Amino acid sequence: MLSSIIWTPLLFGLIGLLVPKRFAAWVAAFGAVITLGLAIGVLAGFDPDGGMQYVTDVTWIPGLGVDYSLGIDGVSIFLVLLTTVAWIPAICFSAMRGTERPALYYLMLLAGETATLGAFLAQDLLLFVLFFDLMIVPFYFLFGIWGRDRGGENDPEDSPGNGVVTVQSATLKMIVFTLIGSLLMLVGAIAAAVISADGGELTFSMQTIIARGLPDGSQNWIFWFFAAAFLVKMPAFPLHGWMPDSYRAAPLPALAVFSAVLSKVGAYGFLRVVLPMMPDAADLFQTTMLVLAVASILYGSAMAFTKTDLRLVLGFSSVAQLGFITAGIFAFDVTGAEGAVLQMVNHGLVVVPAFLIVAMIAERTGSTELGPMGGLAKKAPVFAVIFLIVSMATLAIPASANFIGEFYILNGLFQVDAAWAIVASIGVALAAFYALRMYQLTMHNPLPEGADSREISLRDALVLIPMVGIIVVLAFCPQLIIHGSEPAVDSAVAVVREVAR
Amino acid sequence: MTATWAWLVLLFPLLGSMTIGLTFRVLPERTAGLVGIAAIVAAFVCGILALIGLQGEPHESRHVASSLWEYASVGGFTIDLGIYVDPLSIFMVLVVTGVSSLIHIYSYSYMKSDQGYHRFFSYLNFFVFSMLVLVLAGNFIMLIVGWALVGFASYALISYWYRRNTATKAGMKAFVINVVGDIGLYIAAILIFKNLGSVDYTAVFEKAPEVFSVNEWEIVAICLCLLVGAFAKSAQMPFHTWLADAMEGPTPVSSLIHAATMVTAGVYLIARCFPLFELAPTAADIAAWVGLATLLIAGTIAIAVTDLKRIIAYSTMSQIGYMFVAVGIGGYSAGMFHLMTHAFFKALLFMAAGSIISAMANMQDIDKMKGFRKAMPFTAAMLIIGALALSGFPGTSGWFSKDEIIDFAHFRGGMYDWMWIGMLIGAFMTAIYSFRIIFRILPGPACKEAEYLEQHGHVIHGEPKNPATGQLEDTEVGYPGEEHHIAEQAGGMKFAMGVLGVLALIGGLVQIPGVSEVITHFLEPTFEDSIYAGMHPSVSQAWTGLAEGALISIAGIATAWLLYIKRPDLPARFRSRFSAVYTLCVNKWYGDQVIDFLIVNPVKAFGRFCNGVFERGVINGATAGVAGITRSAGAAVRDMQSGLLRGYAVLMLFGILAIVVYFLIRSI
Amino acid sequence: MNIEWFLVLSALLFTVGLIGVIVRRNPVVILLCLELMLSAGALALLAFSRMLGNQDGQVFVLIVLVVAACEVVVGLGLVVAMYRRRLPLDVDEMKELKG
Amino acid sequence: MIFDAPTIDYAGLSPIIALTAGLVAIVLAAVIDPIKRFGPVLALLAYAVTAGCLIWQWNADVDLVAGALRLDGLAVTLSLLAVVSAAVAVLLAIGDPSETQAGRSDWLALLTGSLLGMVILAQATSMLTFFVGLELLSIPLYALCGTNLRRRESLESGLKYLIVGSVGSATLLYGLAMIYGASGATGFQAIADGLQAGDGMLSDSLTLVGVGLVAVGLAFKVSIAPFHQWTPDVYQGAPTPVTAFMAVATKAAAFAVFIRFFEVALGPIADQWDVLLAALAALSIVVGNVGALAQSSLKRMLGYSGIAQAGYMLAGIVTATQAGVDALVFYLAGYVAMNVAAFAVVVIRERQTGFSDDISSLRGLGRSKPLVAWPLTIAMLALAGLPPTVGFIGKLYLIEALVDDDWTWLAVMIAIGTMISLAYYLRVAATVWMSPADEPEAAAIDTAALPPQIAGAQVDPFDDPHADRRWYLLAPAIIAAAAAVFFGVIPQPLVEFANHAGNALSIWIS
Repeated sequence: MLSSIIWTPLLFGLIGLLVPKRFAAWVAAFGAVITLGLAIGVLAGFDPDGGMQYVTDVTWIPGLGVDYSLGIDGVSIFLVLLTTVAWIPAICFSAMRGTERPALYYLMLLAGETATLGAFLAQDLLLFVLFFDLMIVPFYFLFGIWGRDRGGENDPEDSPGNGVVTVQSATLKMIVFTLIGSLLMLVGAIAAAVISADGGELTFSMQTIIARGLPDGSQNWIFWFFAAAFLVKMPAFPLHGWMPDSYRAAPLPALAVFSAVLSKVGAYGFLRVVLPMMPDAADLFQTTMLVLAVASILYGSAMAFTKTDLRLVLGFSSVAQLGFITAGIFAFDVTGAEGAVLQMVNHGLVVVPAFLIVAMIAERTGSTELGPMGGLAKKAPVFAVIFLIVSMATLAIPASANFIGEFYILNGLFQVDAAWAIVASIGVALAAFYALRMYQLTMHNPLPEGADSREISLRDALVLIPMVGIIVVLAFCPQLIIHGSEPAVDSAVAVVREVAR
Repeated sequence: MTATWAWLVLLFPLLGSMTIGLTFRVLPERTAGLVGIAAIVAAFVCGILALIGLQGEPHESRHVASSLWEYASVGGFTIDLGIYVDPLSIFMVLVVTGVSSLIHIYSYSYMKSDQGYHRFFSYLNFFVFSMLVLVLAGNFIMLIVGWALVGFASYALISYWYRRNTATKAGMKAFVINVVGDIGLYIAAILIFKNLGSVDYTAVFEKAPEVFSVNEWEIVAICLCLLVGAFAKSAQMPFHTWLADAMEGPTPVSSLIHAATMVTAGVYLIARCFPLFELAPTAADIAAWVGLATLLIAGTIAIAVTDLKRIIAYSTMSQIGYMFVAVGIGGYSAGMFHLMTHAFFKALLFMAAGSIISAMANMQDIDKMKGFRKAMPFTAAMLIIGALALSGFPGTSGWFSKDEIIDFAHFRGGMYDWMWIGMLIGAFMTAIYSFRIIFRILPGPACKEAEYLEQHGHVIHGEPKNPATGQLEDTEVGYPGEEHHIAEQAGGMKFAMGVLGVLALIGGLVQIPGVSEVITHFLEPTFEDSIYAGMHPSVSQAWTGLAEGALISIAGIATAWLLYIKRPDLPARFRSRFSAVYTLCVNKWYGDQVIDFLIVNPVKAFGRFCNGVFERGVINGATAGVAGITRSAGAAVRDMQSGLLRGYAVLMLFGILAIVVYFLIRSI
Repeated sequence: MNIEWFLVLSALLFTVGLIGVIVRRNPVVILLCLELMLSAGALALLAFSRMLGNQDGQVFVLIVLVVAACEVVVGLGLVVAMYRRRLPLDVDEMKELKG
Repeated sequence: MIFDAPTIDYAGLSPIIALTAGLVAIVLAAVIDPIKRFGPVLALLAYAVTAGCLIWQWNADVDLVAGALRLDGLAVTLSLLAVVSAAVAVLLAIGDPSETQAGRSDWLALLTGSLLGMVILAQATSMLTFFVGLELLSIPLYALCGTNLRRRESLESGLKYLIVGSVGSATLLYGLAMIYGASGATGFQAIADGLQAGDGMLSDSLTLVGVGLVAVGLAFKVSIAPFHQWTPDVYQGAPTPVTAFMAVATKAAAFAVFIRFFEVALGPIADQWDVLLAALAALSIVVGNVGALAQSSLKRMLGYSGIAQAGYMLAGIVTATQAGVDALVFYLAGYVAMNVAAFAVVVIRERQTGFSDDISSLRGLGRSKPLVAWPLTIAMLALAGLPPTVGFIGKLYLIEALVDDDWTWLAVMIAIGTMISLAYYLRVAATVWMSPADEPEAAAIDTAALPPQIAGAQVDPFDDPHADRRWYLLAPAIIAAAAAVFFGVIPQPLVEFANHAGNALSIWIS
């Protein structure tokens, strides 16, 4: 069942190649919807306390002890759902706008979905590393072929202050950064398997490696190899060098799913791999990781409210949100970890519509530069209300599920030390500032001549409404997600908690 | 039954807000207004029914807690969507729904010409809904939810005319300060859960005395965090700067949010959590002292400022200061009584001011307003009633409620006597600035707007200017309509102001010391296990206090008469002699500048530093550095490849020598 | 005469050949020096074969001689081809391929 | 005296016999005019027969020619790789100017001769066959490099390769002499026994110097770091089919003898030379990857990448374990697939655009000719070691073998080398997909842009605008790219292929 979820998108992507140009988009959309249907089928049969379910285990390379084993549990089920939900609006949005070479575009987009789903469902360490690497390749081509050079005088859209970005240099920087991390992770993964086997039968399955345990000495360096890969992917504060350029050059629908879902694989990796497998190292480096997390929060927020390009404002706000999630995970408390999982889903749900709205704004004002923008709400009340809900969810207003996530993270942090929670809560105040600034500078203030504030078209509304609807429904009862994921998250964090105490 | 009525109280405003919001293209303007009013009136009726239901309960079990479903629960930290109905919350529900239904009627005709009519009523209903959530919340998380939704609604309504830069900036300032307050509540809720294991009111208030000893640092920390939230919401001293700018919103908004309901949320919070504050007397005293400081400072500013709405705003701030002192020193029922009466006369004052401002074609500067007595008799009468009640003129509701607080402070004695004296000075100042408005606007020769109104019978058509900046504005969506309406010509406004005028006058009779202490008895079940339950001044002390209050208010009115009618040159002379003090007060004690200097500018500088120096220097520098190194190494290897065959042979020779030497060393 | 002297001679031959390849510029002379280096190897083989008493070394030397001859043939063939294409017969001129 | 002829094991020798017969047939075909055009068919036929014999002898494990040759798993697998690359070289050479100028059958004869040398080298288990095989492999290649007589660089590359190659083999010979002196035998197994029984100080320093020199000789052949300088020049100068053959087949055969000599003959003193080989491997990973960064000519870049990949493969030998050998052979097989795809596309683009092998010949390829663009992109992704391809599994196999034998620092070196390699491999993919084709596709060959012609020669038949539709050029590219992805997704058959090689040495190494 899980294999069908992983490979359906790719299958439809390939079918899209054969179908005439015009239908490629709708074949892709149909494929994404089917994947969502399968995911909901899995959710229906899912029992929160059942631990690892729907397990499929087929030997893939016996020579190396690598087997194609999949499984889903509380931690990954809602992230899988988030992935399948997030891809549909992106595909529909680009279907409506039409792209050059559509067949290849949708093949790459769906291949990205396949790889991400694979990463969430893989229970074999090496399969996880493989899908982790595979995720970046389609987006490398998506950003490279359909992205655009930015900045400089020939680009009317961009303010000179932001500097020139060529698509090739941006995508190269992105893929080199990400793959440096994942190559280190490959070495770390193999070392983990080999050391934990120590003479015994070599296997990469996560459960066995966790059961066998790793000696302290090697845990430390393997921890940092994994942490490097995940921190680059998020991106976390010191390793986000690649993010500004690639966010400015990328096409917005692809960027929406990239920023919403791929960054979650990094955080998911900490929960699934690092915490259970290297508890001692995690406990030893807890303070460093918390410092990095809080630094990401403050740095991300500071950048978010100074940047003038909307894409970068959203990008750095994701850095801040991911900082919260990492802080939640490394608080080693069940409320913190559960808050982190809830926040992962919420952030994903918020970022996809946010980027699509930025795309719509760019169509209305000609550029994503905040400076010359304003007053779009004049003749577009529905568009303004949708953007209002999304930006309120971004700053985690207490009526939203984001608030519950962030509140539990702060509660988890508080158990570690009150100081962490207080510094992180500065991030909450800054979040209010940058989210509102983003909303005001685009929607309010007088309307400049260049921009026209036309109402959201019905088709665009149909793309956004489902996601915003889910945000509102979750706002009323976040317990849906918490109930499903708590037992699994608790067991993931339990190992480290014992060591930490 | 009371629980279902309470849920209905919540449901109606939400339904009203949703229907107006979603059907804004279909529903004509008039019906939208009516739907809004109907929703709030329905809530008020349900509030009454809940009150009746509650009174039916026996004395000691006069509180009901009910919850719909479990909102979220992780590892013991369970939050359910629950409400808690008891006399205090019903009292607040009635005050909120009562005053806001009157304000809805007022704004039904006041906002007629504005293009965002639907949006206004939808936000207004949403505001009342969130205020009711705050008041009826059953646990601290629901309190936070209500708290933040009220903050959001106030942001939405302050920047209602959103295409005005000044309005959006004011909205942003209000919202961010509000979020800072929310964070105070977050940390308080976390601390409460950490020590008491639950966030429900009933559980927390029962376990608190067992877990904490008096003035233990944990409980003081909790109370201080709660106070941070209270100060931010009620615009008390350190967090007060947003209230003056909040006057950018339409006048009904100022009267509803920034006079009657939202700013009193802080007072309600302290009253609700009195068991915690009684365990942490230092925190309660801090609340009282801050209340006193705000009271005095706001009073001085109100005397100096010339913008009509800002004078009333600062007067609100000082009256809220009174309430903070009251709940800070334990006079809960006195505080709540003053909250109620203040809601009546302050809303009335704002409405009257609104009517005058629309007569002045949106000009708010009182120096330009003269002689409206003849042009607008009804508004003038209402203005006078409001001013009388505000300054505590004997007989009016303000007299009873304010002096009850002052007596209680005097009754408590000891250090609270200082507060008693401070409050007396405050009362004197209140009388001065409230009658400064009356004597500057009503008497004397009619200014050109008033004259125009007398002759033509309708408001002058000045081109719409932004009161704060004076720039010209168009009247499209997001800007105030061409003109608004004065009470004389709008039935809705007249009705609302009339009702409030009556309430302002006779409101005090509810709580005549020794005769009818209705409020104290009504609130008794809530505060029965408070340490101050039994303590209140004897009837004779109360009446002597009332007499002192009357004397002070009459003295204040007399000085105002002296300054602004008899010897109008005196204020100018004072201004020149005490110029330092005057400039301090006119610039609102440099509150904005201090906050900017301490918090806003450093944060912005940190942002610029990160963006400029750090991002370009360190992050891009590092990546460019690494790329540069590899590229230069590449160039080095390429240059080594000289193409000269003999060069290769040399390198091979060195290679062979190196290996041979290596092995020779190893073999020794 | 014990083995060391032969080894010293073959080492000498080898280094002379190698230095010759580095110093000289004319490809024909370089081919000559290559022959020298190969013969150094052959000499060493012969010396060891005589020391060890078995004939494997000598068989190996025969093969080495054959191989050395083939190399020179191809080398000279290339030199003639370059000469006929009127390319300068100087190793330092051959730096078209670099970088 | 009865003189009994030595028993010849024909079955064991069948591959060599088949190949020699093919060689003779090709040489004779040159004489008979009508058959001349069928040269390539004849060559392919010969290679097919040889491959058939190799597969027929798949499970053989026998000493031939009195211990001089040994047909076992290792020899069979790596010879197969060499034969496949030779077949590809023949296909790519059809219509290539160097082939026409040097006369088709002579060119093919040299190629087959070199292939014969490789097959012998793969089976060599004694110094003699080792040296003969190596020379038989190298000398035809020197000539082949110079076959494009009209272009000055080809001659230059041929001569350079010859001179530096001969220095290498002379050093190798000298080293072998030393080892012969120390161990007293020429057969690998005998050397191993000799070394174990080695006595006294003399043999110790003598052997080590010998080992050093042999290591130099082999390092040169496989283009390992300090001895790599000839590779970029010769790869760029030589005609592309020859470069393709050289890049892939020489490495296969050279690594075969590298494994056999170091694991079998010098097995007992493994702890002496493994650190040296590790250092050489690390050096060549750095030099190869960093050198390739600043290249604009594709063949030169692939040359540097060959140096780096040789460094990765050398790491397989350092561990001196069966897993190491399996990893090396697996990586080698993957390497064949990746490079064949890359070189095939270079040949196609070389003939279509006037830019010879410059990277700008690939501009806008993705948009105009996806059928050619995809194999090159897959090859680049595979060389960079990205997941869906055989490169990823190969690196994984290597890193696992290294970490298992606790050479973790070398594994990290491989990871770092791959990180640097991303920059130039993906730059090619970027030029193919992301840059607009700024000049018209079928560019008229402006002779000025061509490398300098030798005075008086007519213009090369270089311009073939429909090169991308030639089946014999496109087929290798597509098949190789498909193999790179297929073995990336289902690596099990290739893993068994590699294990077969590893098990062959089970006697000597654990």
